[in-house]
Amino acid sequence: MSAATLHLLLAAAMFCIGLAGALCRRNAILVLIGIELMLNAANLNFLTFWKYGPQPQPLDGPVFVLFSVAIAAAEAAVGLALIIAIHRRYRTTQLEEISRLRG
Amino acid sequence: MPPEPVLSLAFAIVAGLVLGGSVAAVSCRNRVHAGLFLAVALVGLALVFLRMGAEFLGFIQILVYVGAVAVLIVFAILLTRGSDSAHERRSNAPGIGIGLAVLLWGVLAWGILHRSPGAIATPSPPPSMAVRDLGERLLREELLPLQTVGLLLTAALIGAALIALPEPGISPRPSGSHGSAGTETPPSSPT
Amino acid sequence: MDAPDQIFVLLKHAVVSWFPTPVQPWISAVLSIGAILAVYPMIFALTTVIERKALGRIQNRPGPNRVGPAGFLQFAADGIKSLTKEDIVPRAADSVVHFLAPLVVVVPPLLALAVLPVGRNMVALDLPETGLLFFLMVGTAVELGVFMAGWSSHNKYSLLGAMRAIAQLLSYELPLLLSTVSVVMLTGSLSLNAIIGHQSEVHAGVLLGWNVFTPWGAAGAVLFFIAALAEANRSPFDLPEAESEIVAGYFTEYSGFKFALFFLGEYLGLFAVSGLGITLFLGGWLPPLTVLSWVPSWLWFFGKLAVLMGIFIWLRGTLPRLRMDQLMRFAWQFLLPMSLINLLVAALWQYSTPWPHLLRWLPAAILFGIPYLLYHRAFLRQHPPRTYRYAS
Amino acid sequence: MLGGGILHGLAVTAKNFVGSFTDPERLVTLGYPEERAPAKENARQFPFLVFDGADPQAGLRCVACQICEKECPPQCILIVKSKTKKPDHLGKPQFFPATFDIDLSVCMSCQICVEVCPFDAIKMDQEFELATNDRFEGLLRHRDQLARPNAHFQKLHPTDAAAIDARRAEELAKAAAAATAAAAAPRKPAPESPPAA
Repeated sequence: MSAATLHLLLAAAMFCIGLAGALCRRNAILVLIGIELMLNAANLNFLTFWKYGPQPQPLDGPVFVLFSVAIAAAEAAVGLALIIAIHRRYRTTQLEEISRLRG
Repeated sequence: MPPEPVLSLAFAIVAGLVLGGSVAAVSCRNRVHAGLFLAVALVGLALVFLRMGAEFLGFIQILVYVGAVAVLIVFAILLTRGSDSAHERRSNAPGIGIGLAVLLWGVLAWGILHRSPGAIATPSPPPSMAVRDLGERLLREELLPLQTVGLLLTAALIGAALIALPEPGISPRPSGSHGSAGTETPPSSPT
Repeated sequence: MDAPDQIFVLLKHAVVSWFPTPVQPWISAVLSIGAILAVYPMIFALTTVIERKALGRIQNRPGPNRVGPAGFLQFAADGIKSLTKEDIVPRAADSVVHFLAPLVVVVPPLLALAVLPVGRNMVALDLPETGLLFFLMVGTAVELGVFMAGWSSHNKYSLLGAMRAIAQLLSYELPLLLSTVSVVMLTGSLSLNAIIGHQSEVHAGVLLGWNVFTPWGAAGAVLFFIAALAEANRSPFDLPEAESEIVAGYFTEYSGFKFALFFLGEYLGLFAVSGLGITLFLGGWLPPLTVLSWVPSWLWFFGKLAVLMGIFIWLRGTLPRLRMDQLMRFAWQFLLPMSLINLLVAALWQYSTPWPHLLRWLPAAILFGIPYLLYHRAFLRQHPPRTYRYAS
Repeated sequence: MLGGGILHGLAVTAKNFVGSFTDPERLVTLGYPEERAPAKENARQFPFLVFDGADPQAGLRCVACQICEKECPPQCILIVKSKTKKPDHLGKPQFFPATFDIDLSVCMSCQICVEVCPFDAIKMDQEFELATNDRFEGLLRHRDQLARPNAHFQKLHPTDAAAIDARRAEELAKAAAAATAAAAAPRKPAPESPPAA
């Protein structure tokens, strides 16, 4: 088993843990935590392929990770702002209780 | 640099940090603990990056994720506190989500372990990631994406502030037995 | 010639060379770590005493003068007191997080101090690629520690302190980062040694090119040190631990040695961020004039640190604490725009290198002067001159 | 200008800082156990008993009239009258306190005992370093501990003491004159007025 395989397995495990969290938790912030984990697993994959993969462009992986980090930061900020706005409106962050549009 | 063993103790430790932190982050019933464990997992991931020689990205990872995102998350947890019950109720069917995730991991692991060897088998030694090269790359070839990201961050900053501002027309719904916590708006900051 | 300058470096090499080659890197690391662990806490101890004495003098009282000669052993008495006090953990506290929080507050400043060059060839951990980034990264970890302390104590004052701390630290991190970015922009390197090296060119025969002698450097230094005060929870930005409002803020529920750790962490953070400011703007261990280069370089660094501490103590004795909304408004409406303007000024400075010197200052003066006047007008509109009516 | 107030404040504190070194008027703090502020004449802490002469027993001015005991608002004085009598400074036999206790932990330094004493026997002391480990016995002052020579009183309250001493000397002279007159004249049962009427 190579280092690449290990890192890929780690990234996959992290992604799946994040997925499980995003699927099972009902609190919006905890779902956001799961999504963050999934994003970071993707970052790890980028770096793994940069480090251990064939390299058409020497810095593709890091550049990708850099953009992904920036976007994740924006996503977290907007997501948390949304959650706070929802909380102010509905007094809850439980996703299933925010159901006013349901017929 | 000496050839490192594939499964070194250091890797085991940081991988344990990442996986343990992740599992605890998604399974902890105490929400603040979940946020702190997220920080642990992200620090572990930064250590993985450092081990891979991506010094710059490892530091950026901690700067952004631990310094900003994790802190924002726990801050949001505190701001939205007091309205929900202290611990969230269990999901209706946690088994489905967990099962799906395990299944996915199985498929991915199978794919990773049985990939065609040619895809990765010839790891040419990666060039050391010089920050100067990264900067040159970002500001020459990736200038347009960089500007777009800058625009996105600015938009996110303004948008987050606007979303979190109290709406003038709508008074918050009368809370039940709980006090009105978290009507103050913190300035959200996407780093 | 450079014996006094390099005395510690030579000493370390001498000690290291006694040991067999395989363990030499370890010995070297241990010596460096030991030096950091010995020197900075000692400065911390002295600073606390001098601070109390200076604050006392500002308030026309002598300050601590009992323990030791002129009270200079007060820190020892305080240390013994805090060590022998009972370590109280509230029953409702989250004991694990409560235990970890002081460590998370103390360790990052120590790590940050490791990358600061305190003299020629004197840096414990030289990161040629990412020194500055490492420093900033380590600084952000403190936020989490503060939050952990405040939240785990299960005390409303602690929680309020933690919330204030997070809002404050996040807000002031932006001007701090942006004012360092201007330096990185003009140096072209994240290495702290390279930044100091960049400031060593000689102007007008005698004056060294400290960044603070340029328009963007001067403005950047002011912005940086304001933000640094806030990042270090120093007065007038000590809202997270405002004694008169929320007891001791996030460390209300800490006693004994853990309390001392918070105290230590706060001062170490202040030293670290001041040291960074010295490195970025005040020429690090460089002397201001070439004729003064016979003074050992490490003496310059610690001398500058002492001067900065004096100024911080002076500010603490002068300025009242801000209100939370003033704090936020100051960060987002003044510091942040000004540091963005500073980036522009730095860029203009870089591209106006061939211009005559006075002409280069002109755009900076305009770019800073106009917003300053606008702020002044806005301030006067919001706060017209007060008239006082006294009971006659 | 914006920020000018900060500079102004810095100037003020700097002036104070430097002034505390150069101007002794500014730094008024005394290093207490070594340096002491001179006692104010009218300062008072707790009462003591005045005696004349060298012997605290013989010279005690108190005649155990118990007025102070009755007047004391917190009731911190305990007086037990003696069975026998001893001559006072005029030679007249008077009772004296067999027991005179003041509980300093109860006393509130109101000085009423001093005001009401017709014999100038109880006065206020200025001793304030009374800390003790024993809050019962340590703060309970007995007659012999309370007795202080008149010289002590003269030192503490010179104006007051001079007036009292003058009056007492006058009384003594009057009494002496009366005694010589009585010795010269045929013996008359002229009752002497109380000394401090």
